[in-house]
Amino acid sequence: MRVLAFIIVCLTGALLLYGTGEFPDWGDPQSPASVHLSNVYIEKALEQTQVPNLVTAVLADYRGFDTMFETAVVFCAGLACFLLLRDFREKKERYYRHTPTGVILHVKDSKKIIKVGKEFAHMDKNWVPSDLIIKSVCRILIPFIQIYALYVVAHGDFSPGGGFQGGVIFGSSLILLAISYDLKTLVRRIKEKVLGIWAAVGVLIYVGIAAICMPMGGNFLDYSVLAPLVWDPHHVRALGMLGVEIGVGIAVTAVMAIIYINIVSEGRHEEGL
Amino acid sequence: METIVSVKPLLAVLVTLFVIPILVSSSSKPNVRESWIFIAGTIKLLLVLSMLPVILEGKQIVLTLFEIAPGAAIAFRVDGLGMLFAIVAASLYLVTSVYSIGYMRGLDEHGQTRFVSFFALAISATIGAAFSANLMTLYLFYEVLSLATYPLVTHHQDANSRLSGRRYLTFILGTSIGLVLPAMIYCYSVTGTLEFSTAGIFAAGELSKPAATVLLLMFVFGFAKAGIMPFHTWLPAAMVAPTPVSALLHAVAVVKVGVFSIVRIITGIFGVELLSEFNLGVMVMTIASVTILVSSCIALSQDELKRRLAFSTISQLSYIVFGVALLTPQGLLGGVIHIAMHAFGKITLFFCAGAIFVATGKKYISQMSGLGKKMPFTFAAFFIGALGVIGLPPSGGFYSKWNLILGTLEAQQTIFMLVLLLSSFLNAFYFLPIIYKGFFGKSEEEGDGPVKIQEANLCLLIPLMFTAFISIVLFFYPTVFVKLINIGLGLL
Amino acid sequence: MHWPIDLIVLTFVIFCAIAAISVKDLLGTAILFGAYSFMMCLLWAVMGAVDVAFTEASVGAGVSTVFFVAAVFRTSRRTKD
Amino acid sequence: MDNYPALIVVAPLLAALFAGIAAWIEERLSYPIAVIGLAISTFSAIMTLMTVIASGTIHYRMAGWAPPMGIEYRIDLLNAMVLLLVSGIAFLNLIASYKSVEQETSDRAGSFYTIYLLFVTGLLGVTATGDLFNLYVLIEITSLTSYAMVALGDKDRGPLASLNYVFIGVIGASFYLLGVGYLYLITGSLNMMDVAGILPALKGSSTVLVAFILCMIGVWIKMALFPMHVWLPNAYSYSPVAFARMVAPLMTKVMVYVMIRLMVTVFGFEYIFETLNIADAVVWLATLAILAGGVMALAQKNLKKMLTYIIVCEIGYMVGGAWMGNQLGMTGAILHILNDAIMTFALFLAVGNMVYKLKKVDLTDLKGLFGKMPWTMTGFVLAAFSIIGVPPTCGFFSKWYLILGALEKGAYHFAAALIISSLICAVLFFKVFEICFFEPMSEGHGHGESHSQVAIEEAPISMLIITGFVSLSLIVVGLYSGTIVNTIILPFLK
Amino acid sequence: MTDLLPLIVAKYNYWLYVILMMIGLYAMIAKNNLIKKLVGMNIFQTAIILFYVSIGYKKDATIPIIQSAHGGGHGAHEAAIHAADYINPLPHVLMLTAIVVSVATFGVAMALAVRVYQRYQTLEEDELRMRLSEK
Repeated sequence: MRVLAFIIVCLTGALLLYGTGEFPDWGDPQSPASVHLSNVYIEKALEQTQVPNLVTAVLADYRGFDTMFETAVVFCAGLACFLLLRDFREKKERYYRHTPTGVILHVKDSKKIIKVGKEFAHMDKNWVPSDLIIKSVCRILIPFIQIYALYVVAHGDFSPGGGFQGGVIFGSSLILLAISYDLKTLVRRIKEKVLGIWAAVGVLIYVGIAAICMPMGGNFLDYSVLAPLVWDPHHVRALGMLGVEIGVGIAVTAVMAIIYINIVSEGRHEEGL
Repeated sequence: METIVSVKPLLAVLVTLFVIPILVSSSSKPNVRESWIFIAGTIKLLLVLSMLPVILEGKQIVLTLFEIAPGAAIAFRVDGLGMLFAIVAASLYLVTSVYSIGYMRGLDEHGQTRFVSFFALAISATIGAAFSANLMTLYLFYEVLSLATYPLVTHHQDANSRLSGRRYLTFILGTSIGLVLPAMIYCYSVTGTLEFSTAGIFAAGELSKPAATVLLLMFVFGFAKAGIMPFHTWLPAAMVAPTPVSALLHAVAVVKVGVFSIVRIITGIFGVELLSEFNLGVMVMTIASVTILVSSCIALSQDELKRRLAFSTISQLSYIVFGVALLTPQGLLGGVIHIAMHAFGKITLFFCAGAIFVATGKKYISQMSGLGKKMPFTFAAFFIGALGVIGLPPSGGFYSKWNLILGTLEAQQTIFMLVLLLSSFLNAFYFLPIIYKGFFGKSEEEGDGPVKIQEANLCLLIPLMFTAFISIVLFFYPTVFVKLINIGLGLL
Repeated sequence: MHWPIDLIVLTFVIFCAIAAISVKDLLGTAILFGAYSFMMCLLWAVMGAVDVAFTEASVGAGVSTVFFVAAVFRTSRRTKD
Repeated sequence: MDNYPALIVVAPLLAALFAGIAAWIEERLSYPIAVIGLAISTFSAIMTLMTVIASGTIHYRMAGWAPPMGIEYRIDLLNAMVLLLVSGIAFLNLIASYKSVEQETSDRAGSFYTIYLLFVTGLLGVTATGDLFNLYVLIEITSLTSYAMVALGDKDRGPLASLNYVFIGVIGASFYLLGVGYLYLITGSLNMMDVAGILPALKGSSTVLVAFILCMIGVWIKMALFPMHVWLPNAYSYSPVAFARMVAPLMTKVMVYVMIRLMVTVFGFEYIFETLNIADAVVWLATLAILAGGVMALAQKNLKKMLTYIIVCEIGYMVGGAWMGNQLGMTGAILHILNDAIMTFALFLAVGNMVYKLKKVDLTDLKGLFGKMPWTMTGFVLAAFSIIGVPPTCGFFSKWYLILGALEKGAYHFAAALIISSLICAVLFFKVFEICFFEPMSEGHGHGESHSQVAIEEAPISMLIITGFVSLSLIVVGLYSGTIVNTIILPFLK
Repeated sequence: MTDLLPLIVAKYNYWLYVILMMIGLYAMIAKNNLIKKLVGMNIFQTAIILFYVSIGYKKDATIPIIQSAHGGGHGAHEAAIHAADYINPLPHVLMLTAIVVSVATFGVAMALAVRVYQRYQTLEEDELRMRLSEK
């Protein structure tokens, strides 16, 4: 296998290197890629879309159709992880911790349910005592991370960032919550159903904004026809982009959380990192 | 040539196709089912016959259904040859359906609905092949026929029929896909058309002699239904089928479609002139002669009656190929008319074999001595059928054989005339003893008492008498068929 | 003149890549892979692709590594190669 | 309404999202939502095809931007036909799927339909788009959904098969992406028409050559051309029946479409057949694919597996035809996209019915099936005849064009391979028929058991109707293949 | 030497991307552990992204965010925008999409790996093959 792999890899490498022979120099401002389309984008985008971040302008407007499917891909991944791993069966073995004494109970028969409350708490198999410092630091950090995520989404028009990055950061804050406390805390706060619905709703916001353009008389995704609906018709394209970015953000957040929860708990949503 | 556009050929094909759903839905009521078969068969025959006057006037009926590619459409054209074949097939279908009612019920066979449905499908395909205007349509119906006959051949669904079915398909499908299809596509890619025409489709110089030889061989062997050796072994194997199947399909429809296809190839695709220019007729004649002689010899050694008939069929089919390959008017006439003559003769023989089996359960010739006294009508018909196959008056077979021999003289192929004579001799040798034994031999079980007539039921008896009768009639009045052939081959 | 920085970072990237696929501990692979992604992100930032770099920083070095660790947590750290 | 081209793709996407939401709230709603979405899509595809036939190529600008800047849907005769094919088959299959989904993935039906619709969206998008990069994104949607589906079907071996599929799929998609990158680097554009306009000036460039090779390898991996086919049989035979019925006929065919699109529209015949000299090698590869697919199919003991190898074999037909470099071969390849999709669909529908009743479809499980499931078997037989290439089923006519193309080019080995594969398929299917027809062996000669019929146990009526419809359409499409060639394929190639 | 250095400067980015890609591809094909293969897959994909980003790079140009407009609103860009001043944004857009796709694939693949492990208790290919043939 290794020999075969080596041969294939060398062949591919040789082919690719052969292809680089006639490449324009790296960073050459006159290379076809930097001249043909990009100039149009650079020179016209601000005027046409009122968005100074060219990447966002191209991403959410000129090639917004790509981005829509990109979001669909993310949604798909979340759904796939859910379908692959989610296991609704209750686990047979359970561990409980008697809070006052610290004694750990191992219940093998799932029918005996110990009431979780003041005295007893659910516990993971590989449980580690929660660290107060980590908990507190994360508790303080998470809101800031989330605000930063919102900033990244909202400010995507002017600075690096956008719905996807913001969504990932927001998702990470949720994951951080799960890691610093435990998975159950996250699952208790944000129900699986909510995540599932928000993932779809996020994409739906995108597709919905794009699709509304059709009955309004424009082509699919043509934000300009939405002018009558918004308060600032001059910036209608920028607003449209903001709208879809928010959708992307929601979808990505939910999907990141779904993927993490399912992988780390093998789909049982009970215990994990 | 004057042509008339009409849907009659299509209707003639479809009528037995459309009756299939009715047959299936009335499977629990055998009488209703059989009456539908009868109605469909009659309509079919009437439709075919209604086209006869037009054809005899020298016109043709055409109908193009689907244009697949330029020059290769799914289209019908009724000409003399097609008409001849269609009349034979449609009339014998009617007779056979009566016969099969008697046979299947007499033996209380299973799956009768399946049987009659595929029977109807097969006959549709046969008529379609007869009316095909081009090679593609012909190939289409040829394949449909092959596949429709498979469930008939394997009707008993036992180990034996499984093997036979496998052999049947291997030969029929293998040759048609492996040889005919490439040859056909090659023809199309060279000429851009597959339309049959008496002048052939190849323009002068389009085809070299080696290419023509290979193509012709591919076609002749590829249409394995014609049973040219060495692609004949499916035919005896297929005799495991119920006798009506053997009778209609393996003596009439299936094998005749094979021969008919070869006739079409020689007269419609290559054209007589091209072949005589390349002198390829002799090659085909040689192949046919070998088949005639070898299979006649094998027939001599067969004890099972149906197998002997099967080998006889193989040799008789080669007569037709032989006649057409003579490439002379007499030869062509003799060859093509043998389609009809042999059909009536051979079907009589098969009917008799089936009747004997139903009435007495006997399959082997050695068991049949003395049986003629019990079943005089059956054996009389057998005698007439045998005369037809051997080619003796007063049966139609004489007419075709006479023309064949004239054809060899016309083509100055004396050696081949000897082949014909020799084979007739062999034919006589393997048929006449059966009849002799049947009438004059002593059966094992019978005592000295008066022989009781113990014929099969009327459903079996009437058809075989009828076909025997037609066989004789054709000796005296072959004119319609002769005229059809002359029109079809443009010999007038 | 970006290219010297570029070249150095690229070398690091390749080093991390080779290390990531040859370390015999999957958790180590996870961390090296995170480092690889982060280097890559630096590289892109140098080349002016700020958006891509941002994304790679949050995805490649962040979430991917977490997924990776989660998967290793649920499977095993052991690897033969 | 001018938005039909967008609706074809967007309707299933929207439906997927609503179905995804419904899966959490009221699962029963997912199915009707999916049906409505695909019905709209199919309707739009029909309207689009009619418009294209009547008034020529449609250009639909996404977001209203002119082509090289924005993404454009460019729908000509070829993709209009494939669009209708994809949406039609997806729609019919959805109707037939209700029962089998209930049986196989009852607890997650809502999510199943969501993935299903996303997959269809991906395929439709791949077909409709006129942008090279957009194509990549959509290919990834189809891949991701099919990874999930493969793992979902066979709980036991599915995940591993799916993971292997992921590796190969990613390599394929990445090669394609690289190829697009090379093209972008040398032309500066991503729009197919734009690139096609720039390329002729760069004829001798090694970059273009590498770009072409990379794109082709990527697409070949995705369509499972012979040495790159290893993922397909496992992936398709382990996925849930309702999904396999759609992915088997459509996925590879759409990839063949992509190949033809790249060849005809982007790189151009002139470049491929006059500047490059690899056509002969590819035709040889296709020949090998046909033979290898057939031989490997012969070795299978499971009906589903056997059929997947037949798909590998059929891929060879289309690739060979497309690389013949003449009009006849290309006509055959395009016609075969249509025909093969329908006949594979018919086959898998029949197999789906069998699985519904029998659970397992190893060849030995099929005994006596003609008696038990006569209607299903009728459909199966028709589809099998079409694969073998028996007229008047449609398989014959595309084979006809393919062989004509091969003869015109002088590629006799390819013609021979086509004939041989017909024979192999005949052997294969008659092996199956024999098992279904003869076993259990009846005693003696079958006399005396005239009315002892086997009890008929057919699949649900919804599945049967679709099976029957599709099987009949095999013949109808076959008979009208002349019309299809004259109204769609030849005008496209001119 | 004087010729070589500019050549290296001009092309090394592309060469190194090829090397990275070869590393990734090799890991995908030859490695025995499925997770290692996944790492290879990711390296492979990032190499392609590197390639695209390299295409977009322009000497003496800045990041593709128009500066004059920032905070100034639409009135502020009287000064014409020169294409040569900004890096080509298009490859960046494409690669954002590609990164998202790759992380999505990665997530699904990880989920699959977990499933495979649940079933076979191993992620080594040779052991998996043994398990499969045992059955």
